[in-house]
Amino acid sequence: MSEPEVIVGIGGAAGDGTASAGNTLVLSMARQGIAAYSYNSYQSVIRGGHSWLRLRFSAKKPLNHGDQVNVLIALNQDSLDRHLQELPPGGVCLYNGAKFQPSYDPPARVQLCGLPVPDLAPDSVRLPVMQNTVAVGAAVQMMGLGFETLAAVFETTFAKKPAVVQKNVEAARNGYDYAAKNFQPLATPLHPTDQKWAQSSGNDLLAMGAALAGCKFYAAYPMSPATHILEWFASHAKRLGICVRQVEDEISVVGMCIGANHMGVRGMCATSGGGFALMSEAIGMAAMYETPVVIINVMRAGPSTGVPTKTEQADLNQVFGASQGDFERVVIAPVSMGDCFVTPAVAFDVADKYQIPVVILADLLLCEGSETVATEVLDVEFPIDRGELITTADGSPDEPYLRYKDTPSGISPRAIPGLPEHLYVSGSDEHDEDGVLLSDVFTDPIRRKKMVDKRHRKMSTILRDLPAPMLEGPADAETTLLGWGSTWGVIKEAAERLTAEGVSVNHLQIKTMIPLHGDEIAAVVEQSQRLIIIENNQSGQFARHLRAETGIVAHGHIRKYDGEPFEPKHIVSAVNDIIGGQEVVDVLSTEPGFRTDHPTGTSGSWEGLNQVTRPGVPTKA
Amino acid sequence: MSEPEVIVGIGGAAGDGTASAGNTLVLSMARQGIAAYSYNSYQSVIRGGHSWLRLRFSAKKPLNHGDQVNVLIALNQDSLDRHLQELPPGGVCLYNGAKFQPSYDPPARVQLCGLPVPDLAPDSVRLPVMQNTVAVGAAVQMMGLGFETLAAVFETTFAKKPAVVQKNVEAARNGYDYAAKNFQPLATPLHPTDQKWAQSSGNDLLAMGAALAGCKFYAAYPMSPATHILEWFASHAKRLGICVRQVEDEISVVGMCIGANHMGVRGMCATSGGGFALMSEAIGMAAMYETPVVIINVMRAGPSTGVPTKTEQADLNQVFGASQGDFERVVIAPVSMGDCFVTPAVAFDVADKYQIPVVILADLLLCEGSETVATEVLDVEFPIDRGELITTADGSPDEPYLRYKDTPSGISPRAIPGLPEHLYVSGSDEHDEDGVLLSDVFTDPIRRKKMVDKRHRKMSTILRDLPAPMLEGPADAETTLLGWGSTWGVIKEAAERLTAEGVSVNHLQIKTMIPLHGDEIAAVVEQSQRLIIIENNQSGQFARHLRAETGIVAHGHIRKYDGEPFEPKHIVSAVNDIIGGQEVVDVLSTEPGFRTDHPTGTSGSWEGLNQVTRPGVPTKA
Amino acid sequence: MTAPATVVEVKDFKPEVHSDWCPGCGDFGVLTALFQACAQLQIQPHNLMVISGIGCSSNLPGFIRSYGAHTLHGRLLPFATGCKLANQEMTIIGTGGDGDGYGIGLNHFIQAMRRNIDVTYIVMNNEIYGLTTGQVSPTSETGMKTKTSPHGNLEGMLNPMALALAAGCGFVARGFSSQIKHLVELYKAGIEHKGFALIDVFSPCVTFNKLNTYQYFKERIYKLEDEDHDTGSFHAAMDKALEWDPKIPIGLFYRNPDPRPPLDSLDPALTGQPLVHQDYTIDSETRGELIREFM
Amino acid sequence: MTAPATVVEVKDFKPEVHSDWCPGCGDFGVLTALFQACAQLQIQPHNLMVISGIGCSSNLPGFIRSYGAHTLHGRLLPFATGCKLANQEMTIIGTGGDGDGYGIGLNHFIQAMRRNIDVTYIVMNNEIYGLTTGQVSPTSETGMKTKTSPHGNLEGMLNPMALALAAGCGFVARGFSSQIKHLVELYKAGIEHKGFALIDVFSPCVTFNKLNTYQYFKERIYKLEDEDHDTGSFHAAMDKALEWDPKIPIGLFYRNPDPRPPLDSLDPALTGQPLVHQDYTIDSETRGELIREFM
Ligand SMILES: Cc1ncc(C[n+]2csc(CCOP(=O)(O)OP(=O)(O)O)c2C)c(N)n1
Ligand SMILES: Cc1ncc(C[n+]2csc(CCOP(=O)(O)OP(=O)(O)O)c2C)c(N)n1
Ligand code: SF4
Ligand code: SF4
Ligand SMILES: [Mg+2]
Ligand SMILES: [Mg+2]
Repeated sequence: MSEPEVIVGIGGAAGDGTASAGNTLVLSMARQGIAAYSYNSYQSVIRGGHSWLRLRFSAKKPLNHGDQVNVLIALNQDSLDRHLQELPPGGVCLYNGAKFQPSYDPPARVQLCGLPVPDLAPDSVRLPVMQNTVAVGAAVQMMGLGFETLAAVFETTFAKKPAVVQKNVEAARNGYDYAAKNFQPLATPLHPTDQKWAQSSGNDLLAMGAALAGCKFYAAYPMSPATHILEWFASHAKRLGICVRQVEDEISVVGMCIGANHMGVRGMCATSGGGFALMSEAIGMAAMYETPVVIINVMRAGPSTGVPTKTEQADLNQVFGASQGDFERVVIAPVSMGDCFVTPAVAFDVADKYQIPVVILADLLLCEGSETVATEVLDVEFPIDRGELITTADGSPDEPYLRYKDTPSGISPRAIPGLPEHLYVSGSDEHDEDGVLLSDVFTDPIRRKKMVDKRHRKMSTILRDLPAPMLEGPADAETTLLGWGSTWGVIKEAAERLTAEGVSVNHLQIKTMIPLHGDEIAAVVEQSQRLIIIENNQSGQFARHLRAETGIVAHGHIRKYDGEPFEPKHIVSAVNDIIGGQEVVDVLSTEPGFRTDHPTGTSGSWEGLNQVTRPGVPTKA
Repeated sequence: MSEPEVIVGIGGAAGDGTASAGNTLVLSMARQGIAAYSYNSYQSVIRGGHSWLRLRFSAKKPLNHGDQVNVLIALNQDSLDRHLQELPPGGVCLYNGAKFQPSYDPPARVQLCGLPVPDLAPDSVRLPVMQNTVAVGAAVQMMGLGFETLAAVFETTFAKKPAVVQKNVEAARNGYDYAAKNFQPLATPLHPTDQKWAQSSGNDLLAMGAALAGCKFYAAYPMSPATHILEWFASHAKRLGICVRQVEDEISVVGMCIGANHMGVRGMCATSGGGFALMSEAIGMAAMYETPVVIINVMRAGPSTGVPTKTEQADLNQVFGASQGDFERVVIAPVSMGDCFVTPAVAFDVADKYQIPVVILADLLLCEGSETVATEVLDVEFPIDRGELITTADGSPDEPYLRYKDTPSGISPRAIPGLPEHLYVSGSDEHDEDGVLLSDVFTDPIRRKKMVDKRHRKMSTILRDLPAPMLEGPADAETTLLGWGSTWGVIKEAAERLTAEGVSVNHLQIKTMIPLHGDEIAAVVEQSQRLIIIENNQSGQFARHLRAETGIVAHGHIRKYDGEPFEPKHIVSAVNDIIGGQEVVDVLSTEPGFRTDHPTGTSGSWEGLNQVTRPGVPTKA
Repeated sequence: MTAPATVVEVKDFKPEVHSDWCPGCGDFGVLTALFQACAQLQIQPHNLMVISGIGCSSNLPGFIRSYGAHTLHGRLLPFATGCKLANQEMTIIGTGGDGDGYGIGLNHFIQAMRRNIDVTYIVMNNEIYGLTTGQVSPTSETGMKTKTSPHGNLEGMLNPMALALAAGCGFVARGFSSQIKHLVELYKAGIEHKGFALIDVFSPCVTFNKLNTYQYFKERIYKLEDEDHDTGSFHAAMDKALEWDPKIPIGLFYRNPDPRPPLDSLDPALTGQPLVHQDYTIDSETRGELIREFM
Repeated sequence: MTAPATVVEVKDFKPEVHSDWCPGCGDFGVLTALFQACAQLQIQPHNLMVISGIGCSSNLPGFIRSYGAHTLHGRLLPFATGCKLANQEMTIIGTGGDGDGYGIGLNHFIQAMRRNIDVTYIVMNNEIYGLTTGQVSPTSETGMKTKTSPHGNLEGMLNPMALALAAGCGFVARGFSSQIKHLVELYKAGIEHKGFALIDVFSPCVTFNKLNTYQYFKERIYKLEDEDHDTGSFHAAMDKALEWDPKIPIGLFYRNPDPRPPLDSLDPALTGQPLVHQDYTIDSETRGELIREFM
């Protein structure tokens, strides 16, 4: 990490404006070519409680929220008390000195920067959020950046309210100037670059990516952490000509979505685990109809309602098994927010080409977190491949149209309803090539088997159309770190650090979960001496899946299921533990130090709890 | 098979009375100490179509419906045409000679027994089902049995209608006498024994077994093939004091059932795959509440509505993955109809003791088929173990009651609501030991992990309380045949035949599906040189599960997914194929012979289709 | 659409597959009336999509020559809604049973009416679960004995007419499957009604319902058309909806004189062409705007 | 039951956990009124079970000292039904939101009324999805702008009062969360009503619903108790149910003068003792009879 970076933590209660302060900061950075990654630990209340937003800035694009903040912006007393202790030497703590005071001595070499907010922003008496603006101004100054871009951000944010712009610019300016006069800047200032960055969340990118991939129908029922996809669609529906409906439940959502797809329109829906459970019955119907459909499951910590504002990767079993019987499905787990943007296009193409349900398995970390994405990544025109879709019919076809024709590829050309001479009925019952139900004849083992085989045959070629696992680092490294989905960025950084420390590792990240590129994975694993699987769940759902599909058993497992995402340090140290002989390391986030007795703080003690070692992985086969 | 046996096939349209003719026959056999097994291939219509009921009789209890009928009772022309060709030398074909005539020559040495029904039962002109009675009378005679027991069966069946009894007895008598005079009896007659047999289906036995295990609440929504469980409960509700409700959908069913269990009442529900999909969300809730619940999933051929009247074992993935997140569940697959009777007691005890959801994974074959069960098997009092359940409270407890207390076993004593001093709220959100939601505090990685670990810890001892795999045959056999659930009887017979043919096999049947007795299975497999997994599905869901849990990869797979169940001959020949070097043998039922062009018959030709060989199993790890 | 408009006759809707209902089942009449209504309205089979749930009644789409879908038990309306929104030029008819629509599917039923999706929904109400062989239904009468209510149904009988009115449905009608001509008129009016139209049809299950037989209905039903019934009055309709024994009205209960426009006419994305015929690419200028929202 | 009957006060229902609603949220009033009603009725906390779905409003069981369950979104009524049938001696109160009960849970709502299960159901109707931060609800007014209806809600507004009446509910009432005394009376009457009782409560979401504010209701509501309203008349109740702007009635709309008995009093298995206190072993004679049925 030669490129300088800053990790800002903004703490406050829900309603204190952490998110908008963060947003202002990110936008002003992004416009100067500095990349950002943000993650917000928040709780499931609308007002009050505690919200802890971490923003990592660097000209080298950060791929996760990092290990430790070095600039704390405390918006209330509670945040000051909780987080001051976490700052490293050289760190900075900004707070409204007129309102709050630290309750204990800061760690060594931490700069306490109390801001006289009422002096710098007289409005703050009426409008407490002005303290945020002052602090943001100060932070920008201490990071070594100019003031102009920040001022411009207020102009865009409050475009329709010049008075508000002016007040904010003033307050920020005063904070900026006050910091210049009174505080030490950070030791490693940030430098503007020429890169153009767009700041957005996985949810926004999934939505926009789908729209660019031709999605014309979106139905949903609100459910965190997938709700913002619906909100993006709703707010762009009119402009983009997309039919967007919020309906009575997820059963209706998926039914409508399959209906729209059945008529020839690309339709998508998104939900989280509980809503996906309700959708499961219909997924089997889509498979039986051979009607494409794209469903997003944004995972959160389960089981059941679980911890709705926390992240986890524990719905793989659910999406694998959803709905009764044997049938074909595809599951793709995007590996970064940028990847969220391209995944819907892949999903729609595969769904259309193979006429099967496709699930995008994302998670809270990706979807509610945000990062800067290079604008050129987003400014693409996806080539749209709808497969063997019959959309026009002139005159009579040569032979009678059979919707479920038994072809060598298993794919039967699909006519959209509305065309003359292509009438058919799709049934959720088993049917023959013409769609006539088999349950209505006595018993027809031969046709039944033919149809199952036809549908299954489609899977024989599908892996080619799906993203293969990505190996990074030397092919002949001693240890392979294997992750899936959202953990790519954090594992990548951990691998780089381990390499820098002289540990020989490479990194394989899986995006296509079902079916699995077993041969490609096996080829990588064979080259290395040690396989470590890293996942954000308790039972090792991917480890089990990998073993089921390939027989591969890892030597070590790094797991986390406490609601919080991995940080690079967790992985670095757990990998070392495993190299040292441990089998399963359960990583646990906790706030460090001496004030765990804080009434609103996390319970229990830090000592020994950061990483828990667990024996009893599956025995090697 | 030294004990003589007869396999009767009764063919007719829905509404022709195949079922009641079969029932009369089975009851009259059972009352003479002759055991029976029946399987009905029927189609999803209420009237018309074709229904093909096979009944296998022997003093040695038959465990499946066998390979080939030797007595055909054809109730209509269609059945005569379809099935006459199937009879072996020495076989018998009974039909109403006044109405139908064979359309082709019978196979060699098959006795054509046209019955002059109008002469033998003058009523048959008005009441066509009288032909069935005549045929049953004739069949009983030809099997070498006396008439009295049959007459007595009519007396019970029509207990309230003496006139009907008399007519049926007369018609049966005439058929009996006519056969004695005009037809050759079967070469190997059946002999009465002293065993007392009860005839019932897996559905009835699941219901009765649950009632005897203390089930006081049953809710359901009708769904084949599980509907009869509801019907048994409904018709016994008043007498047994069980609250039985049919409600609006499966979501409501499972919700009510969890509610009743939560209050301390043993409650159960049953459905098939599609209904189970709808229940999945709530299963996670039961797990989070740590409220016991027993759910039966009676599998039928899928995916989706599939083939509602056909059997399959393809819902293992669904029950394994149902509902989001990582949580504990148990899945038990009864291996025979008799086993259906004892399984609910095991399920309830385990559910109560470990406070988790338990799924009984049965299938159409077991649940809609019927067999005779020795009465002493049914006449038992299950010892009921409700685990750490607090049902009374006098005075204040010593320390405040914590519903989710973190104990060494992971099991927290459960107070039923209604007791003073034990107030608690159960939440589907993650919560602390006292039930307070964790999502309502900022982030609490430590408590979160503690609760996940507490729940998971319960699994460390649970295998002891669950039925271990059953090995039959020599431990050192060369080949192990491994099946799960309903295939026990047919594999057992195939193994016996193979052994008789000199092939060295043993047989391991799995009943506890989740968790898996991996060590016990591995110990058996290690002893043998070849493992063959037999399952009634396309993808080998159990083979995958076994590999995932133990790493074991079988050498051969026998699969069937055409809707019809295995017959012993299928397995015998497929095992030989695998010993001969094949990897996957897909067994296909079809009607043999030369009349596959029959307009109502199965399509396609028999040639080469009986068993299909498929390469491409998972590569050995 | 692209096909030349040819004159459509009843025979054009008759498929090769034979219906598998029990002889005498009320559903035959429901189907026959549908053939006639579609022919009389000159709907081209390829512009018609018939969508059902699961049940005896729900087998209907297999017995009419048109596009069709046989969805899941209780789920025909969500699917039909998706179809209509994707291509509002198709005539969409929903067909199902009382269990399907008023039992497991009831939420979708109420919300579809509130949403006013332009679907004609024909419910073959036999007051029983037919396909699963005779269990109690939400519309079974209180006290009725069935396989699953052997001592009599303890629950109240669901009133689809009253619920439809309360849910804001703009077209509420009831027919009887043996009065085909009457049914044809109701269907035609329902299909032509812009918005959700409910046509509940007494369609006796001769095999399992021994209470609500043809005879039962013949003794009780009378036609609203023969009375001085004001089909534009919500109150009059609600009064009629509450009538049951000894007299049961059939006919058009209610047609909103000032109907809300159907959803497909309100959704801004559907104006002009149906979605399925719209271009789905987004031009580079719009793309640029979308990206700038993130900057 | 085993505990000595002590005098119950409001404080007995107040738990240590503090409610996490936004300051000013209507749900506070709903909770306060519940404390008072339960105290006035002298319900022992351990004989009370409060069951909710998921939503801001559904957090309520965590804020009252009694038994409780916080089920799944939309699923409180099935769970509550199971609880009541298992132990009819407990007082069961359902609490949830409009999305929970009239959106995803609507089928259970209608069927529970038809089934007449003895549960008092309090819906905190804020005409919005609160917990998920401000999306359109089935009870949102047509035209209302929300995050997911940025150009105005295109759908009809669901009328829970009219639906409850049409579904045969025997007790239909509506309150306003800032009129606590009035609410307490409605709760008490609802809890004492034998059978399903609906109490829909306007409970403003101060954070996300900028239309249906306290002010909005204050300008419009009037009490039926102040009018000459006949609570025994279905027709009068239906008329009142249809009223909205400019005047909105609150109070008791309907109490069936001849109510159907609740389900738990009809089910033969529940006569005498609650299921949970019944012996669950089956004697050997009965066992013998069951076996003989198979012979
Ligand atoms: C999720 C689900 N649950 C249950 C069933 C079983 N099932 C099929 S049809 C039916 C009810 C049929 O009744 P109705 O809708 O009134 O139609 P009818 O057969 O009477 O025409 C049921 C319960 C199913 N297919 N899916
Ligand atoms: C199956 C499922 N879908 C969606 C959600 C997300 N969700 C939680 S609360 C809620 C709606 C809340 O609205 P309402 O019931 O009106 O309660 P309020 O918050 O307004 O009090 C939704 C959609 C969920 N928990 N489960
Ligand atoms: S069972 Fe009833 S509803 Fe079904 S086809 Fe037969 S008569 Fe019709
Ligand atoms: S968001 Fe609305 S409903 Fe939820 S607590 Fe706040 S004010 Fe109440
Ligand atoms: Mg019906
Ligand atoms: Mg609400």
